[in-house]
This record gives sequence, structure tokens and C-alpha cells, in this order.
Amino acid sequence: MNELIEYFTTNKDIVFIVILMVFVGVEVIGNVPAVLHTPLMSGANAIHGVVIIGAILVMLDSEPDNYLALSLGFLAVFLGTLNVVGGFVVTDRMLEMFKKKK
Amino acid sequence: MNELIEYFTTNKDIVFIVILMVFVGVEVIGNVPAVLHTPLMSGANAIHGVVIIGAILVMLDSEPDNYLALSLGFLAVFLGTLNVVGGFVVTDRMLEMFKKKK
Amino acid sequence: MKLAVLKETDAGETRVAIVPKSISKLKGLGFEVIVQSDAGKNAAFADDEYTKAGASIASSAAEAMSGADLIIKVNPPTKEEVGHLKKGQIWMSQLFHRLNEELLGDLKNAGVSAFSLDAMPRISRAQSMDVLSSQSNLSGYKSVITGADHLGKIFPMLMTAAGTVTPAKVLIFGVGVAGLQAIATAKRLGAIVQATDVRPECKEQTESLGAKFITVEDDGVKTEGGYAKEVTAEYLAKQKEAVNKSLAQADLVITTALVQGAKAPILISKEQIELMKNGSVIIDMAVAKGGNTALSKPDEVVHHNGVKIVGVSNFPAQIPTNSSELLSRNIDTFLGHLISDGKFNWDMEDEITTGTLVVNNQTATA
Amino acid sequence: MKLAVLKETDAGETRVAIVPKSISKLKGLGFEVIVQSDAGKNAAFADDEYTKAGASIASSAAEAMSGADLIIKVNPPTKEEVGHLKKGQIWMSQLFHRLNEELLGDLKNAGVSAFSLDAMPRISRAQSMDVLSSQSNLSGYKSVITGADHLGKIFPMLMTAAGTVTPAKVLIFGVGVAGLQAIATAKRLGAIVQATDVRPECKEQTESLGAKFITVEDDGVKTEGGYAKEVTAEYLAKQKEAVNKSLAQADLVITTALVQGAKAPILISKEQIELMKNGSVIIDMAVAKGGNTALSKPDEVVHHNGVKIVGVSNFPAQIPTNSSELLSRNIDTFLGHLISDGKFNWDMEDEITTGTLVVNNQTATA
Amino acid sequence: MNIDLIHIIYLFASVTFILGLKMLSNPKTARKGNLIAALGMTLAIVATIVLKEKEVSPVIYYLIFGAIALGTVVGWLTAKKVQMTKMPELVSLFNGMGGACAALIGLIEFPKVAAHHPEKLGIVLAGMIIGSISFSGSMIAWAKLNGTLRNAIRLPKYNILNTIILIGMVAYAVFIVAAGAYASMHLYLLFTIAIVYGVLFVIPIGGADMPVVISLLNSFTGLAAAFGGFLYDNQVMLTGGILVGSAGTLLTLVMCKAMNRPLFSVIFGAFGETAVASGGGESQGSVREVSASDLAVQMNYSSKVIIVPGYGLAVAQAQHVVKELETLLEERGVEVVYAIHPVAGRMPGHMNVLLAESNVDYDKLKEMEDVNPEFAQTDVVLVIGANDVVNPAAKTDPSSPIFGMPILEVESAKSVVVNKRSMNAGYAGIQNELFFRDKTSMLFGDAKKVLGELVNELKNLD
Amino acid sequence: MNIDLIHIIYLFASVTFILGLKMLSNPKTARKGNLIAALGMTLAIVATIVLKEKEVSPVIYYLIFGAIALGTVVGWLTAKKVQMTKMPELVSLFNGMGGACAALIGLIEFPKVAAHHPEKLGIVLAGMIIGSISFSGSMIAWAKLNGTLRNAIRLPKYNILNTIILIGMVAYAVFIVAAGAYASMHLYLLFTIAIVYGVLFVIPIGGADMPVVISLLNSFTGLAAAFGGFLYDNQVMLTGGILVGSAGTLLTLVMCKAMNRPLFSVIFGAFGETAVASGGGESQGSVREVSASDLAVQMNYSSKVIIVPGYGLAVAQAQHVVKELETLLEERGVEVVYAIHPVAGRMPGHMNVLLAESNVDYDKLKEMEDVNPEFAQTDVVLVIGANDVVNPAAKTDPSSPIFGMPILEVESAKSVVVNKRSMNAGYAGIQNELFFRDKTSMLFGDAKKVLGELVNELKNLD
Ligand SMILES: NC(=O)c1ccc[n+]([C@@H]2O[C@H](COP(=O)([O-])OP(=O)(O)OC[C@H]3O[C@@H](n4cnc5c(N)ncnc54)[C@H](OP(=O)(O)O)[C@@H]3O)[C@@H](O)[C@H]2O)c1
Ligand SMILES: NC(=O)c1ccc[n+]([C@@H]2O[C@H](COP(=O)([O-])OP(=O)(O)OC[C@H]3O[C@@H](n4cnc5c(N)ncnc54)[C@H](OP(=O)(O)O)[C@@H]3O)[C@@H](O)[C@H]2O)c1
Ligand SMILES: NC(=O)c1ccc[n+]([C@@H]2O[C@H](COP(=O)([O-])OP(=O)(O)OC[C@H]3O[C@@H](n4cnc5c(N)ncnc54)[C@H](O)[C@@H]3O)[C@@H](O)[C@H]2O)c1
Ligand SMILES: NC(=O)c1ccc[n+]([C@@H]2O[C@H](COP(=O)([O-])OP(=O)(O)OC[C@H]3O[C@@H](n4cnc5c(N)ncnc54)[C@H](O)[C@@H]3O)[C@@H](O)[C@H]2O)c1
Repeated sequence: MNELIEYFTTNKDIVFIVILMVFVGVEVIGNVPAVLHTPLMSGANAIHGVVIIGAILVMLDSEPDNYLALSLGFLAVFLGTLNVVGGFVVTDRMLEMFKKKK
Repeated sequence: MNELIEYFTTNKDIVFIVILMVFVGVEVIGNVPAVLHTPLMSGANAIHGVVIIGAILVMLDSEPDNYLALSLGFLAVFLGTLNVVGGFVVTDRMLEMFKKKK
Repeated sequence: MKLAVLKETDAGETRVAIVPKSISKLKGLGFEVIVQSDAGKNAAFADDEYTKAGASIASSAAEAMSGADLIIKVNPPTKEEVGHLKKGQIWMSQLFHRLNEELLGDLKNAGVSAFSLDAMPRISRAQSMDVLSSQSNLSGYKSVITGADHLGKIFPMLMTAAGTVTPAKVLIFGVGVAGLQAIATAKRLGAIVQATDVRPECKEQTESLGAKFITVEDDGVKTEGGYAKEVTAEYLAKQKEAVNKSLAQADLVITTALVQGAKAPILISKEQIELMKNGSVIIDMAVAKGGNTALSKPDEVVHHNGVKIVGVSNFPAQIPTNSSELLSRNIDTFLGHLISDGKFNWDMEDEITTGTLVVNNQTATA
Repeated sequence: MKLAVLKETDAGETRVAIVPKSISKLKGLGFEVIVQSDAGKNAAFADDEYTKAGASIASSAAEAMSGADLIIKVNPPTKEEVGHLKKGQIWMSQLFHRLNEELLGDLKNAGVSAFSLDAMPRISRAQSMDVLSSQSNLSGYKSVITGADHLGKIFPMLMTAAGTVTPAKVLIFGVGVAGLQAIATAKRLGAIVQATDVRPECKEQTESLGAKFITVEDDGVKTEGGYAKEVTAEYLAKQKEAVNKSLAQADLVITTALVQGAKAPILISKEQIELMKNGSVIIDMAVAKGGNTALSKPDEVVHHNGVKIVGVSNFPAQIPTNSSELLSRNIDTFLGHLISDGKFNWDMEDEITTGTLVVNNQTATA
Repeated sequence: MNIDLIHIIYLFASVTFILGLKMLSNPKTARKGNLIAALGMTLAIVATIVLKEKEVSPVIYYLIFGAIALGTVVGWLTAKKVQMTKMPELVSLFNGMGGACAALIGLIEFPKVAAHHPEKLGIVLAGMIIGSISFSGSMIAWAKLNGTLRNAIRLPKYNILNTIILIGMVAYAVFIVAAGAYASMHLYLLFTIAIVYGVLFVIPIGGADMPVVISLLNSFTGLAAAFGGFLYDNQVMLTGGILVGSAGTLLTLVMCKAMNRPLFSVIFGAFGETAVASGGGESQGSVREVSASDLAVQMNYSSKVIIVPGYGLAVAQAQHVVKELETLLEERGVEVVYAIHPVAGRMPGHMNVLLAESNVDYDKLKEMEDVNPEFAQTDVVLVIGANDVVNPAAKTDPSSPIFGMPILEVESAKSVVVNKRSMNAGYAGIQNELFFRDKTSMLFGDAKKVLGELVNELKNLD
Repeated sequence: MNIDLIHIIYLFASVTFILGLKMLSNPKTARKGNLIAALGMTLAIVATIVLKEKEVSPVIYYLIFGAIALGTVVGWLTAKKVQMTKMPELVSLFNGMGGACAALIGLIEFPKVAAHHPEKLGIVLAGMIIGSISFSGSMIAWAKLNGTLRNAIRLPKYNILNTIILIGMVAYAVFIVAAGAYASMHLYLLFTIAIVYGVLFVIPIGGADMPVVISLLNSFTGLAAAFGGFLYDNQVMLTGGILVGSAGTLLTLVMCKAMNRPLFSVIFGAFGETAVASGGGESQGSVREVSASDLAVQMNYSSKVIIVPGYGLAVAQAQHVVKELETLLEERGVEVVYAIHPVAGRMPGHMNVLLAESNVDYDKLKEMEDVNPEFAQTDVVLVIGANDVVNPAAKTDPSSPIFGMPILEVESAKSVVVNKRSMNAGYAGIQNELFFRDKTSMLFGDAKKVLGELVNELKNLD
């Protein structure tokens, strides 16, 4: 228990940021019309592709001769890019229907 | 310039919190109906009475013989309390009209 | 005080000046009410309804009038009724006094005072006593019903398995009280309605009922006490031009244009009638004042070139129940205004009294 | 093929079976159209409109009929017209064949084939040929206009300076085609409308027009091909009970109740009429089939105890322009159905043909 | 342990502030939101006092408790006793107290910080300056609202003057920090300049714009509190302050928009009161406007509403939307009837024709004589495009052309809202005193459009 | 300096994510929002690579660039080429990729972290587990959507089984951390369990609920990314992940609500497809439902809408609200006409009576023959309470009682929406194939109520 509180204190800013982010996440999509559910999901999907940064960091940190780490890292970066690029592009395509309006 | 960036880095969490808080503040009152403008203002007014904590900290930190600081501190705590208590109570009174409904 | 209600004598008149509902109000004002037998019959008010309400029945006009302080009728008195009048009595009815010089003379000579109900000034506080207004309103409604009855078509658009029936086109001349109610009624029944008038403010009023206004490009005409003035020949020419297209398409035309103290203007010439469609109908509400078309005749249906021109001189008489009710209410309100503490109170400062008291033999008061 | 359109002969009939607008369609089907002079006059269709549309004019019925393959009229043929018929010709009109045994015999003897327009089966695809439906619809509208014309009151509520006019209360018996249109029209004019019918589905339909339905507590009556069956005496008693309160308050009552192949049911007895208000009006649309009230007489206004009972046997004739248009469209659609490639095509498998072909002398085809 | 727990409490308090504000923006939850924020505040204050690490002299505790007790009693009583109409002034007053508190903290901390943490001097000064401006500005706003200060006082070229003072003040503060000019003389001089600036900032602004100004000053105080948070590395002050600062700024903008006055012209334009085009007669004072959204809430919480239709309803062809309004209100348990004046409109029965078209139940139409006694039990009368038929001059002014005509006595209702497009006169061509009465508010705009907005606001209220 | 700048860029990217999501929730700004978030993401990625402090071997750079280039090309092409109808599967696929990425990071980092920062082991494992579940779950969802996996596969007592696995997995992870069991055997076993759990989690859920499941897995991946942020103390991963985690969770709930299925029963109840009450005839397949808000957007962005009223409009007395709909659409530049079938309703001219009451312009009412050719140029046909008059059986089925009756040929329009209360038949008592056609969606409910909602949604679209 004490450990938890201590952990909390050392990381209070991070905890705060997490909590605020939760608020923002919830508020920000407050009144989304049903027709945007899928594009919104897809957009959010692209955003969590930010995990690719972790994969990049892994690679940057690897020794050039750690082949296992490098190949797994390569795969991770590739998959992450797929997530990011595919996610944003597919979202954009879904949203094309909203641009037609005169 | 460099100093600024450095300052930013050391305080990045705080800066982040401030920015998020601004978002939250703006989002949270998004669609307030005009009839709530005054109560909302009054409620916000009570919240910034949190400055009283500063006044309390000042007093707790003062030497018991620093009469100037103590009397100013006393005044500050008193005024802050006015702000907090008066603010919440007056807001509550304004909002009484919303409870009548069956 | 005694009040006599006479049975109407004019041919086709079915109204009665006082309905049973007003009796208690009149008694409250201090009147004893005597009703001539069968006075309300045509308006669906039986004698026993009057007696139930507290009036007594007199078998003849003479009987009712003898001993009465106030005598009330819808229409002006006949020669015979004038003969029964006694000095000091008060007569109240429509008198159309500007057109009835002779009658006024007779009444003066009889030594009576007379109120003309149709002379009510058009001021806000007199609205509840204004018989012209209350009767015009009902006439406006009835003119549309009559038109719908004469027309070989129906008013609304109907899309049916046997084809689409196009909506009737109705054109209304004169957007006064009657014209407005006619617009409203025709709209309700589903017709496409257009209207025109000399007074420019009528545009907004017409549109406030969802109909279209035909504006005649001119300065328009200023009104005087609520009534339109006579217009120039130039205006009439412009009006012709503006309305002819609508006239040629119209199924039903209703004319209501009157000018205070003058003959009704001729708005539709013979040539214009000849522009109109086979089977179309004109209802001329101004026919009693000379008519708004060149061909209309009072209470006759004139057929010209496939067009029926229907002149009805007394629309209110066709809805006698409601028109009598409103008349009676106008009159009892008016009496309420004239009487205080059970006595006539001739306030000669008051516009309403002075405007309607067209024969004043009340030397004692004044 | 030649098609003759006859002028109507019945007293009070103003319709015409074919209007100029249909001529081009008929020509497209392969007909040469001959119209008896003045056939459309009363419906506001002049002879020259027919000639303009491509028909020729015959001065008499005999002239029109001679040499025609098909002869069309609104009402059944007169004895004289039957006399002019030649073997092999085809007759088309309303025939009311179940009530007109004798006429059918005459037609059979004349060697002609005859279509009865009023025998159109009530199936979806025949709706556009159903003259009963198209004419009932217009009658429903007109019954309200006629009622409004007879009534001493106006329909809508009006709150005016001269007091409030209460809305008229309208009660409608029979919520078929005519009844529904009557409900709609009375509602439009601002009346408070109630209706009743034996068929339970009419409740929803009545409410879909914003009116109230009076439900008679009973099992209701099943229909047969769209028509109501006769009801029990018990039902009629229950109906009386359910409607009497409304009847006593009604200003206008419209009755439209028919039963296929039987006399119209008596829905309002003499005693019930005596419950009604002084000045109220009954419009009996079923009067041609015997009437829905005990007192109604065809095309007469019966006064009983302050109530006017108006029996109108032929409402469509009062709006001849529209009713002829719809009739004509029904007929040309029907002919379009009967004819293919410029020839009659007697499809004896087809319900529409078999239902309406009440006299078949077409031995050649069949 | 204590110092750790306090952070959790602060976090909790910050969350209550966010939730509280969020709930305050919705009529249904507003009251609870206020209570939640108050709860968080109380916890934060108590925790600050109780969970203090180092030993503190009891005298100081007594002083703190004394100040809090005194403040609570005074604040509570003032807030409870004040009349409804005087609340905005009170808000301004309390806001000023908060500003003063921030300013005092700055004054006290300056010497200490100068001595030990010079890098934080800027923060101290910023909090002090903003607090001072908020304090003096709020006092002026308060004085204006309670009538002590009636008119906008404008020095010549006041905009330029104010801007110069503002720049000077900031420059001076920068100088103090940069040059290390820590003498208290500088501090007090700066304080004085800030106080003066606050006065000059508010004094030229007209009374009608005061709510906007108070909201702005409110967000200033929030900012001042946030600087306090920076100073003490105190999260609850920081977040609470920033929250109020940002929410307050948005609220200010929203209020400006609702009043149709750009913030810029409130502060600099300062053309004073909003003027309403007035026609057909001399102006008889100023009218109060109400927004569709306020009216929606007011009606939603009413138990009886009477609608008075007039000619304007017909002109706007608003019969369908008025029926929709009726339906919505009835769904919410509000009783609605229509008061029909016998000469409303331009023809006898004009209103009947209209309302029948939109299927308004005949039973809901009340005649004048029947409805006049009902007004006294009515929460809101909504007059739609009617004018002469509710003009009290008919009863009171013998010279008026409508004198003697009976009218709908709407004034006996708790509140009257009049919808019309302008201050123009009606048929009779005369000005209507009713519009200037205390109970009356105006809802300007075409009836169809404005009622449409009202209906929308009502729908959004669930 | 570099390392400082990178924080500013991360901060900026986080802000673009927030703004992007916010804009994505509004049809007007959605597209721009997506682009803004993409911009922030690009910047963050570039910054991460470029602003790296320590020297990195060029081989690694090449590898990174190669992976990114490959991913970009493949992702771009796949996304661009896919058919509109296959997009949901693709979203699921991409989501799985993100999950796999997170899982891989965990697998790589575990040994390093175990060696140097054992206090962070829990974080690594959490990210790995969640990523793995998201990966395998998404793959199953993808397979279900593209038809590879047709049916819901349910092991006996699968709910209990799944719960046991979940608990076991968590316990195992705790054991690894607590007992310091850093052997890679444990790691890979845990990884396998997580993958299996992901499969078992999704496989019993019916195809109709897949969108909800994908949304849930989406927020899982967000969480996994956030754990990555914790691990590297990387703010953009942390905030982006949390943002998606919270927004995704809310979105999941909102979607459940829109589908009228509690999340609980989606996951545990799993009674499969939503069933629609069908009456008056055998069901001829399944119908597609559309929500009022979707329809509002669709109509808003149409250029021509045809309304087909029927008897149901009259029953619902929805004539006034249909007129309001017309007005709103026209204000937004949509052309609206009414197609009136000659026997719509229950009396000749029934629709005319209704629509005249609400003042619909006569010119807007089109007869059947005139309007039938217009359907081909129509974006949306809205059928309101009509049935027989749009039943294609009249043309195709000689045995049908309405065979031979001409109908409104709504099917030639781009899309058909039918409003009625249920699948019940109309007057003729026969089922209507139109409702089951591909182009048709159903909007169930009383016409007045549902159109009211539609109107509201349209108003809220500005
Ligand atoms: N009923 C009858 O038979 C009859 C006949 C003739 C005369 N009158 C007279 O007409 C008057 C009737 O009184 P009233 O109160 O109904 O009408 P009124 O006094 O004429 O007032 C109508 C008000 O409606 C406002 N208005 C106009 N268009 C509007 C719109 N689109 N949206 C919102 N408001 C609009 C106008 O103000 P804005 O311009 O500021 O919007 C106007 O002041 C009485 O004076 C009566 O004597 C009645
Ligand atoms: N026009 C005439 O003269 C006439 C006369 C007699 C018969 N008919 C016949 O009537 C039919 C008319 O066709 P139609 O398409 O207009 O009507 P319909 O085929 O009877 O269909 C009406 C549909 O409206 C739906 N509905 C009922 N109440 C509703 C409500 N409150 N909200 C939403 N939907 C509602 C019903 O489905 P749910 O129950 O699922 O809601 C029903 O399927 C034709 O078969 C015609 O032959 C016409
Ligand atoms: N007390 C009151 O305030 C009160 C009472 C009743 C009527 N009014 C007002 O008085 C006005 C007149 O009402 P009314 O119905 O008694 O009028 P009316 O019966 O005298 O005339 C009918 C209409 O015909 C029009 N007209 C005259 N000449 C015309 C021409 N050449 N072409 C076209 N139209 C022509 C008139 O302008 C009028 O609108 C209306 O505005 C009415 O509202 C006021
Ligand atoms: N082709 C078609 O599908 C088609 C065509 C026309 C009519 N119809 C339907 O057929 C039905 C009958 O229409 P109609 O107008 O020709 O009917 P109708 O003229 O034969 O009768 C009029 C109404 O009177 C009612 N009635 C009979 N006895 C009654 C009693 N004792 N009390 C009260 N009411 C009584 C009937 O139920 C009917 O509604 C309607 O539902 C109509 O929609 C269908």
C-alpha cells in the first residue's frame, strides 16, 4: 500500500497526465454521430500505431549484431508502419463521402 | 531560446498537464446553455478560490513572529475563504431554480 | 325599461337581432325583453327558448312595440313599423343612413331617436360592437362555401387511381374582413388562393394566411377610418393588367371590394369575364352596393359565356344561427356601453355614441 | 373501330362519360370517336373542345350509335336507346345489373354485349378503373360542401370580438371511400368530426385523418371483396346506443352506409332524428339505395322537428367537371385493358373482364 | 507518507473540479456538480492544513482556523442573504477577494523568494500583478452593478492610455526580475500600478457588458491561482487555476457570442449599453433580452405556460412550430394553453385558422375572459408576435387609441417573454410599456426562426 | 538540444492526436482531423529517428528505413485498393498489426529489461500480453468479416473456460515478475497463452457484433501502446495510447448503445446476430437497419431526395414533421420532392389531404408516371409508412394480389430507406421483397417519432 502511494508520488505528473488524457479522450468524442463510428474507430486505430515509435527505439538501441532483436525489430517497425499508414489512408477513404457536398 | 527549450524539457510533464487542462477546460463546458452562464461563472469563481491553499502554505511557512507576514497571510486566508465559501454557496442558490421540477 | 325585438320583414332575411343567450345580459342591464313571435325561427331559435331565457312573446310587431322604450331589429324599419313608433322611443338597427335620407326624415318626424348599427366607428374599443365586421367575417366564409357549391370542380388537389384532380384556383378581390376569411376558408379547403386589394398593407395580411398577393404597381390607396377610398381610373386599368392572367386561370373569383359611402367599384368588366374559363364561377359579395362586376345582379345567377356570376346580397342570412349570435352579442355589448345604472347614458363626448346616434330627439338629455 | 359517346338523359345528370382529354388516348387504342352534340355541355366541355381533340360530333343519339362498335354512357340506356342498338354492338355504362333484371333481358335480346362499369371487382389492379370509387370520393367531398351550405352555422371555431363561434360537430356514418373524403373535408374546414362504421379497420383509418371513431362494441363485420355485409339487428341496436350522444350534439350528419347488393341499412330512426338539435342537418348519401335514415327522400329536403334531412341521389352530377374527368379516365384505362392491337381481347380468364361483362353475346370470341 | 497522501487528495480534488465544471454545464446536474467541486475543495484545504510535514506553531494554526472560520461565516451569510437580483455583483465581489488573496501571497512571498529562489521571481510577480488587476477590476465591476458607479467613465484616449500602462507595467516587472531590483519599494509600486490598471481597465466599460467583464476577470484570477501552483509546485492550485483560466476564457467568448458583441469591442470599443432599434415612439427605458436557450430552460422547469399568439405568428407562419413547442412542453409535464384575444391578428378568428392548421386542440384555446384569471398561476407567458392585445395602455392611458379595449392581462404571470422582431409598434401604432416592465424579457427575431431555436434547445435539454 | 526538441515535437504530436480525434467526431471536420493526426504522427516518427542522441550504426538506419518504406507501400496500396464494403476487415487487420508490433516490442525488450530494469518488468509483460491478445483477436475478427470463418465457434462452457485462462495468464505474469523467472521459456509460454486467449475471446462472438469487438480490441492496442510509453518514458506513446484507450472504450460503449446491445452480452451473452421480428409471411433473408443519425448524414450529403409517403404517414400523423424535414433538407441545398402513388393511403387523395395540411407545396407532389424516371438520379428515397405501393411483387409475381398494379420504382435510386414500425405487411397482406434488397435499409419505428429524431440529427449536423 505504502509502495503504491510512493510510486504514485514519484510519478504524480504521469498519473495526472494519464487521468487527464482519459478525460480528454472521453470528452473529445462526446457526441459522435453513428455514421462516424467506423471512421472514428479507424482513425483511433491509426493513432495507436504510435507504438511504432517503441519499435524504432528498440532498433535504435539494438546492437548491430543482435540479429534476433534486429529481425524482430524490423518486423515490428514494418507492422507498426502498416498500422499507421494503412490506418490513416483507410480512414481517409472512408471519409471521402463527406467531401462531396457542394 | 535554448533556455526555453531546456526549461520545457525539465518541466515537460507540467507543461503537458497545463495543455491538457486547457483542453479539458474548453471541452468540459462545450455546450453550456446561456441560462447556465452565470452559475457556471460563479462555480468557476469558487474553484479558483483554491488560491487559498497558497495563502495557507504561506502562513504555515511563516515564522510565528513575522507579524507582517502573519497578518497579511491572515487577511489572504480570510479573503480566500470568502471566495471559496461565498462562491459555492451563491452558486448553489442560483441553481436552486433547477431543482423545483417534479 | 322595455326592449322589443322584432321579427325581420325583408324577403330572404333569416336573422334575428337578439338571440336567447343575450336575454340574461339584457335583463342584467335592466331591460324587460319582449320578442315578436317566431322572430328567431329561421335562425333556429324557437320562441320557447326565448321564454325559457326570460323573455315574453308578443304576437305581432305592433304588440311588441307598444310600450317599449327600445326597439331592435336587424334591418331598417318598414313604413308600417315606422307608423307604430311613438315619440320618445328609441330605434336600433342597421339604417344605412347615408343612403336612406327619406327614412331618416320619417324617424325624425316620428319623434324617436335612432341608432344605426352599421355606423359604428372603426376604433379599437368599438370592435366588439361592430356588426359590419362580425357579419362580413361570416360572409367571407359563406362566400367560399357557396362558390364551392356552384363550381363543377372540387377545391383540393387529389392524386388518385383515376388521375389527378388539380386544385381549384381562387382569386379574391378585396382583402377586408370578408376577403380575409374567404382566403382562409379557400386555403383550408385546399385551393390555390390569390388576392388583391388597393391597400398595400393587405399584402402582408394575405401572406399571413398562406396565400399570394397580386400587387398593383401604384402608390396604393390610403384608408380613412379603416375604409378604402375611391381609386383612380388609372389604378383600375393597372389592376386589370395585373390580375388578367390570374383571372383567366381562376376557377372561382370572389369579389368583396367596397368603398365607404360610394357605389362598389367595377373590378371585372364584361370583356374580362369573357377571358375566363368555361365553367368558372364569380361570387359577387358587393352586389348589394352595385356589384364588383359589370354583369352581376342581386340574388341572381347570371350565365355569360360559360361563366356563372352569382350575386348574393345577404350572405349572413344564409348562416342565420351564427350571424344572429354575433349580431346579438354586438348589440348587447353596445347596449352595455350605452347604459349605466339601468338608464341610458348619452355621453355626447363619446365617439361611439355620436357616431351611431343618427337621429337624436332626446332633447331632455343630450 | 368506332366509339360513340352519348349525352346523358337522366334528369339532373350533368356528367359525360368521355372528356376531350381522353380522346387522344382512345384514338391511340384504335378508336374513331363520335360524340353526341352537347354531351359535355353541362360538365363544361364544349363540342368544339371535342372536335379540337379529334372527335366528330353527331347531332343525335341515333346518329352517334349507328355504325358504332362501342357505345358509352354514364347511366344505363333508356328504352329508346336500347331500341337503337344493333346486334354485335358493345354497350358500356353503369348498369346496376343486379337491380335491373329487365334491362339485362332487353340487352340480351338486342344481341349486344354489355359491360357494367359499376361491377368492377375491388382488386388492386382494377382500382384505376373503378368508377364507384372515383365517384364516391368526389361525392364525399361534395356532401360536406352541401352540408355546409344547408347549415345555419359555420364549421370552424372563431374567437372574435363579437364572441366565440363554436366549431360545428360533424358525425359521419360509414367510413368507406366517400366517408373518408367527407371526414377529410370536414376536418379541413375546421369541424370536430366523429365517424362510425361496422368494419373495425375503419378506426385506424378515421384516426389517420385526425378524426375520432365511435366503436360499436361488437365483433364487427367481415367484408367481402371490399364491401360490408348486412349486419344484425343486435348490432344496429348497439350502434344506436353508441352514437346517440354524438347525434344529439351533432350539427351535421352525413350518412354513406351501403351494403353490396342490398338496400341501404337504416341507421337513424325517426326517434333518433327527434333527439337532434334544432337547426341541424342530415345529408343522406345512401338515399338512392333507400336511404340511411327513416325519413330521407331522394332529392328532397325533408324538414322534421327543426332538422333538415337532405337526400341527394347523385352527388357526382353536382361536380360534373371533375367527376366526368375521373370517369373518363376510368373508362379509357378500362378500355386500354380490354383492347390489344386495335382489337377487343376478351380474356375470359381475367377477373376484370368476367366481372364486368354482364351480357355476353360475343359468341365468336368468348 | 503524509506528503504522499496529500498528492492523492490533490489529484482527487482536481478531478472533482473537472467533473464539477462539467456537471455545471448541464441544467440537470449543475447543482450536484457545484457540490462535488465544493467537496473536493474542502478536502484539499483540510489536507493542506492537516498533512503538513514540519511542525508548526499552534498560534499559526489558530490564526488559520480563525481566518477560515471568519471567512466561512461572512461568506456564507452574505451569499445566503443576498437577493436573487444582486447575485452577479456578489460573484464579482468574491472574485475580487480571490484576486486579492493571490495578490497578498505575491506581496508576502516576494522577499522570501527573492532571497532563496530568484528563478521563481517572475512567477511570483505575475501572480501578484494578475491578482491585483482582478481585485481592483472586480471591485469596479461590483460598484457598477450595485449602482454606486452609474456611468462608464472614460478618460480621453483611454484605450491608448491603458495600453501604455499595461506595457509599462510588464516592462517594469521584467526589469525587477532581470535587474534583481528586490527592494520592496519596487514591489509596492508595481502593486499600485496593477491596482490602478485594473480600475482603468474596467471603468470605461458599460454596465450591460459587466457579466462579460466579470467572466474575464474570473479567468484572470484562475491564472493567478495557477501561478501560485507553479510557485509552490502545487498541483491542485495549478490545475484548478488553469481549468478556471481556460474554461473562464471560453465562457467569456461564449457569453460575448450570446450577446452578439465581439470581446474586442467589449474591451476596447466600449460603446456602452447594447442599443435596440426603437421605432414608433420614444424609448421608455431599456428592455431586457432573453436567449432562446435560457427561455428553454425556464419553460422546461415551469409547471404552466400560456402562449399568446398575435399577428406576428401569422406573418411568420409559425403555427406548426408553435404546435411542436406545445407538444414538447407537454411531454415534459408542463401545462400549456393558448390565450386568444378576440382581435388578435387581422381578421376575426385569425388565430383559430392558424392554430387549427397545425392541429392545436380546440380545448387548449382559451377566451380572454376565461384566461385572464389564469395568468396569476402561470410561470411563463410567451407572447408571440402580439402587441396591441397585451398593451396595458388600453387600461391606463385614456389618450391611447386602444383605450377601453380589454386586453390579456399577462402581467400577473410570474414572467412574461415577448417574441417580436424589433421594438416596432403593432397595428395601433403605439409603443407598448409592457416590454419595459421588470417582469418582461424580449426574445427578438422572426417567430418561426426563434421558436425553431427554442424547440431545439428544449430537445437538447434531456 | 536534440533530446529537448524531441519533447516539443512529441507534445505537438499529442496535441494533434487530440485535435484529430475531436475533429473526427464531426462530419464536417473529420477528414481534416484525420490528416492532422497523420501529420503529427509523421513528425513524431521522423523526430524519433533523426533526433536520436547516441550514434547508431548505419545498418540499423537502413533496416528502419527499409521496414518503414515497405510498410508504407504495402499499407498504402492495401488501403487504397480495398473495396468500400471490405473496409471494416481492413481496420481489424491493421489493428492486429499494431497489436503485433506491441507484442514484438515486449518480446525483444523482456531480456534487456530483466537484466537492467527489473522494476519495469511488469510494464513490459502487460504491453506484450495486451498486444498479443489484440493481435490474435483482430485476426479472428478479420477472418470472420471476410467470410473465411463463417460461424461463431463456441467451445462448451466457453465463458468459464475463457475466464479461467485469463486469470491463469495474469497469475502467471505476476509469478514471472515476482519470482524473477526471467527464462525466455516463460516469456514465450506467456506469449502463446495470450495469443490463444485472444482467439478464444473473439471466436464465440457473432459476425454482427464484430464492429464492437474491433473497437474494443482497438482500445486494447491503445493500452498496449501506452505501456510502451511507460516503458520508454515516452510521452507521445503514453498519451496517444491512453487517448485511444479511453476514446476507444467510450466508442465501444456508444456503439453498443446504438445497436441496443449491452457490451456484456456482446462478450459473454454472445447470442449472435440481432434478430428482427418478422410477420405476415416467411422471412426472405435478413434486413439491414440504419440509424436516424446515419440517415441524417446521408441525406445531408445528398443532392436529391424523394419522399414516398404511405398510409403509415397518416397513421402516425407525421405530416408536420415530414414538412420540417423537407424544409431542413432544402435549406441544406438538397432537392426534395414527394412521389405520390395514386392509391397510397386508404382513400383517394389521402396523401394530398395530409400534405396540404402541413403546407407542402403542390409543385413538390409528383405523380407516379412523372416521378418514376426521376428515381435513377436520386441519392436517397425515403419511404415513410408505405408498403404495397413500392412492392416489386406487383411487377414480378403473377400470383400476388397486387400483380399488375403499377408501383413506384424506388429501386432505381442509389439508396432506399424504408420507415415502418415492424416487418408487418400492408393492406394487401403480403411480404415486401424490397425490404430485403441490398440497396434497402430499414428505419424502424413510428414515423412521427423517427422522423423527429431524423430532423434533430439534421439540425445537429451544422
Ligand atoms: N382581429 C381582427 O379582426 C382585427 C382586424 C383589424 C385590425 N385588428 C387590430 O390588429 C391588432 C391585433 O393585435 P396583435 O397583438 O395580434 O398584433 P399587433 O398589435 O399588430 O402586433 C403584431 C406584432 O407582431 C410582430 N411581428 C410581425 N411579424 C413578425 C414575425 N415574423 N415574427 C415575430 N413577430 C412579428 C410585430 O412586431 P415587429 O415588427 O417588431 O416584429 C408586431 O408588433 C389590434 O390592434 C387589432 O385591433 C384586428
Ligand atoms: N388510396 C386508396 O384509395 C386505397 C383505398 C383502399 C385500399 N388501398 C390500398 O392501400 C394500400 C396503400 O399502400 P400504402 O403503401 O400506402 O400502405 P400499406 O401498403 O398499407 O402499408 C402501410 C405501411 O405503413 C406502416 N405503418 C403503419 N403505421 C405506421 C406508423 N405509425 N409509422 C410508420 N409506419 C407505419 C405499416 O407497417 P408497420 O405495421 O410495420 O409499421 C404498413 O406496412 C394499397 O394496397 C392500396 O391498394 C388504397
Ligand atoms: N375596429 C377596427 O379596428 C376595425 C373593424 C373592422 C374592420 N377594420 C379594418 O378595416 C379595413 C376594411 O375592412 P372591411 O372589410 O370593412 O372593408 P370593406 O368591406 O369596406 O371593403 C372590402 C375591401 O375592398 C377593398 N377595396 C376597395 N376598393 C377596391 C378596389 N378598387 N380594388 C380592390 N380592392 C378594393 C378595400 O380595401 C377592403 O379591403 C380592414 O383593414 C379591417 O381590418 C378595422
Ligand atoms: N380496388 C380496391 O382495392 C378498392 C376500391 C374501392 C374501395 N375499396 C375499399 O372497399 C371498402 C368499401 O368502400 P366503399 O366506399 O365502396 O363502401 P360502400 O360504399 O359499399 O359503403 C360505405 C361504408 O358503409 C359502411 N357500412 C355498411 N353498413 C353499415 C352499418 N350498418 N353501419 C355503419 N357503416 C356501415 C361500409 O363498411 C363502408 O365503409 C373500403 O375499405 C375501400 O377502401 C377498395
